[in-house]
Amino acid sequence: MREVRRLRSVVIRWIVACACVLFGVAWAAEDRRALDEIQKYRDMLKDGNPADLMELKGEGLWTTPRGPKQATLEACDLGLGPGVLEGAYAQLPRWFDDAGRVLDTESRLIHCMTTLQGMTTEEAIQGWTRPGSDMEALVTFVATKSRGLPIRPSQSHPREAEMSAIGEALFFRRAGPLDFSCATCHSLDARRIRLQELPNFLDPASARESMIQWPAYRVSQSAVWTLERRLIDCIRQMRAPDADYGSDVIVALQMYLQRQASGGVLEAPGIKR
Amino acid sequence: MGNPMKIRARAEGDVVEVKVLMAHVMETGQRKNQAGELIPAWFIQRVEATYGDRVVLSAQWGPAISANPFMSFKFKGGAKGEKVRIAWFDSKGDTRTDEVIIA
Amino acid sequence: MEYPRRHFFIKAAGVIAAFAAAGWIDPTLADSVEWNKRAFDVKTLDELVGLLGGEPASISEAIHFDAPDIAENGAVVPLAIVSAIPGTESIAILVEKNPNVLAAMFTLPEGTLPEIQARVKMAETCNVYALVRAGGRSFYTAKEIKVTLGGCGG
Amino acid sequence: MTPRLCLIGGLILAALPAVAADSDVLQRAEDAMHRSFSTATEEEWRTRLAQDEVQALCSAHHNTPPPEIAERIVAQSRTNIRYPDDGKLLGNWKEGEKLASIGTGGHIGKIQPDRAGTRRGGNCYACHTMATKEVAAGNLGPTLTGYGKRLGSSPETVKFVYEKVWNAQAFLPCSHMPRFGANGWLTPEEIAHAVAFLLDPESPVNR
Repeated sequence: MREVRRLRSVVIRWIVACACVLFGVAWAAEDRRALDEIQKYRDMLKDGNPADLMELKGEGLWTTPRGPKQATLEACDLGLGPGVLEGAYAQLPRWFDDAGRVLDTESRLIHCMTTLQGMTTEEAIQGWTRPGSDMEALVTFVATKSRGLPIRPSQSHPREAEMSAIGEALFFRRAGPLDFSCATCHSLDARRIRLQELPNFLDPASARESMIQWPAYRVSQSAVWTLERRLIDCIRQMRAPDADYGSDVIVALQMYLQRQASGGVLEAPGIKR
Repeated sequence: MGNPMKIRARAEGDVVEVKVLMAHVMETGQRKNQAGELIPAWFIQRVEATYGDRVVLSAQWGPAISANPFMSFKFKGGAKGEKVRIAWFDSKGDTRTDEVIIA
Repeated sequence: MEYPRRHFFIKAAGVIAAFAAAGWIDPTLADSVEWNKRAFDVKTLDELVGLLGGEPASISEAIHFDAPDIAENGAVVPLAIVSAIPGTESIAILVEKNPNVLAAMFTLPEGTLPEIQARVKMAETCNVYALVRAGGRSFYTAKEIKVTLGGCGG
Repeated sequence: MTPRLCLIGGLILAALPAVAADSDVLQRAEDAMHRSFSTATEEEWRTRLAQDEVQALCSAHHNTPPPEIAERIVAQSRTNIRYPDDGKLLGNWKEGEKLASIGTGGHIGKIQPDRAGTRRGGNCYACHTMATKEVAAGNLGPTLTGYGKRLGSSPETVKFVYEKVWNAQAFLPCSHMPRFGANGWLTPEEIAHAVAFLLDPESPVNR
């Protein structure tokens, strides 16, 4: 936590320093005050993160027999062996032999729900776009089991490195009527959209600060969003059509971002705008 | 019946601090869906906290309380190991009660 | 849903009546198990004070109202209110420019400290009021909170 | 470009870390795109997902193109600038002010598309400080507060600002700024309003 605060204050100081040089002290003081007040806003929300409710719900879903096979998810293998939850989220996405694909947390959960519980994919992801969906709850629960552990996406299979390289290419891929790519907003230091501070995913420290918070309660949505949900919405904001849930584009971007954020100690679930 | 609340209650001296998170959409009745139709209001209207037989807080809420509400309050005379119970009642007649042991 | 509702009202009515009789509940705020629709329909602070009775509210520095000056999102605005007014019986939160001004009323029985935290929605930048009732009188403090636009705008 | 400049450019390029993605990876990224948008229509593929030449070049070079490609982008960007029919490049600053605040419009798909009739704006405040009364201004782009005061409003300046908003890459190849005119996002008249918001002495940007 101390490191995050120090980073924030460095960011704030940097912004203020630039501002002073360019536009004069009065303007800078105003800007700093705005950022300080936003920091206070976030601090006040930290105690009592509604995401904790989703963790409770997710735990219930994990241990309740469901689907045609009336099985729980307790035997689900998230990469570290059946039923091993501790640290699993911090090492996803990863290659899975049994699926023949690199999977992220969501797509691995879908795999478990279809194989262990006998659900269809549609049943497994039912309502994923709505607040409080089962999938968001399950991912939140799984992520909290990696809290305090470093992000360390798997590097045991060549297809994982390939996925990360594809993710990097997609990060810079501009398209659409506004020419946006992820890099448009997330490749520069200490930048904001309006007052929203933007992580610079090319900078490992900044990438870590952002990635350790997912899944996060988003106050603007009154809901917990997983990283996957967030990326799909970023793509929507770029004015593209909907990306498929669990698709390769989403998995590849996560693989790249998790690698950029390697070593960041997970604080999930976080709270974001 | 709604999803479980998350309640924390901690005694310091003879003062107990209670923090509560409730799972509720708190729909205002003013928002529109994609089709442009109003989403009907649905929100917690009353909250009651009890310690044994004693009411330690009662509240009336409108739709302007945020979704997944959080509240905290403090009362005197609570003891570690005893229970605090929270109940909410919403505008559709749903209700939920949860309790926690004071730590 | 009809049955549980009736059931709850009957049961809760008994509980509330018992506590009201014991003098633990401010009768003007929570004497009914029914939601106080009239209070939540008011459009101004003065109107609410009129409804509660007594003289018009006076501004008080004995109410400490902590909140950020700027909210990153109007959907969730955290507030912390502490009243140093002796005999504080209830604390209400009002948002000046919301369609319904009253957001919440907390009734504080004897033994409950006059300290409340809650989170409210704000439709736009405006004053937020903390209204305290003590000994049949009303006191308030106001704080302007700016609601900003964030994110990509869509 | 003179041979000498080319040489300098080549040296600079050699000194820079290699940023161009290799073509095999780019192809795999395109394949991943084709597997990942199963509901996109043919038109959406053409206009929203496929890249035009400039987008593809900027992507492959991570927005820092080598000199000869940079030159090509600028030259191409200068070719298709259109102006309002009435020839007025300085519109109504009040209309420009509205456009600067609107961030909606153009969202498609099933999850959260814009409602019919949603106004499409320039969303300038997302990235630029303009009128100081707007606290919530972003800083992805440079501040534009007092822009007109600094630059004046000579015909050359007005034309430059108009063309910059029409297609920023006519001046700065691979600029992060959307090509508002060239992409058909804003009309020539709307861009003239934005220019007025920036340059008009009465505009809050300059007061």
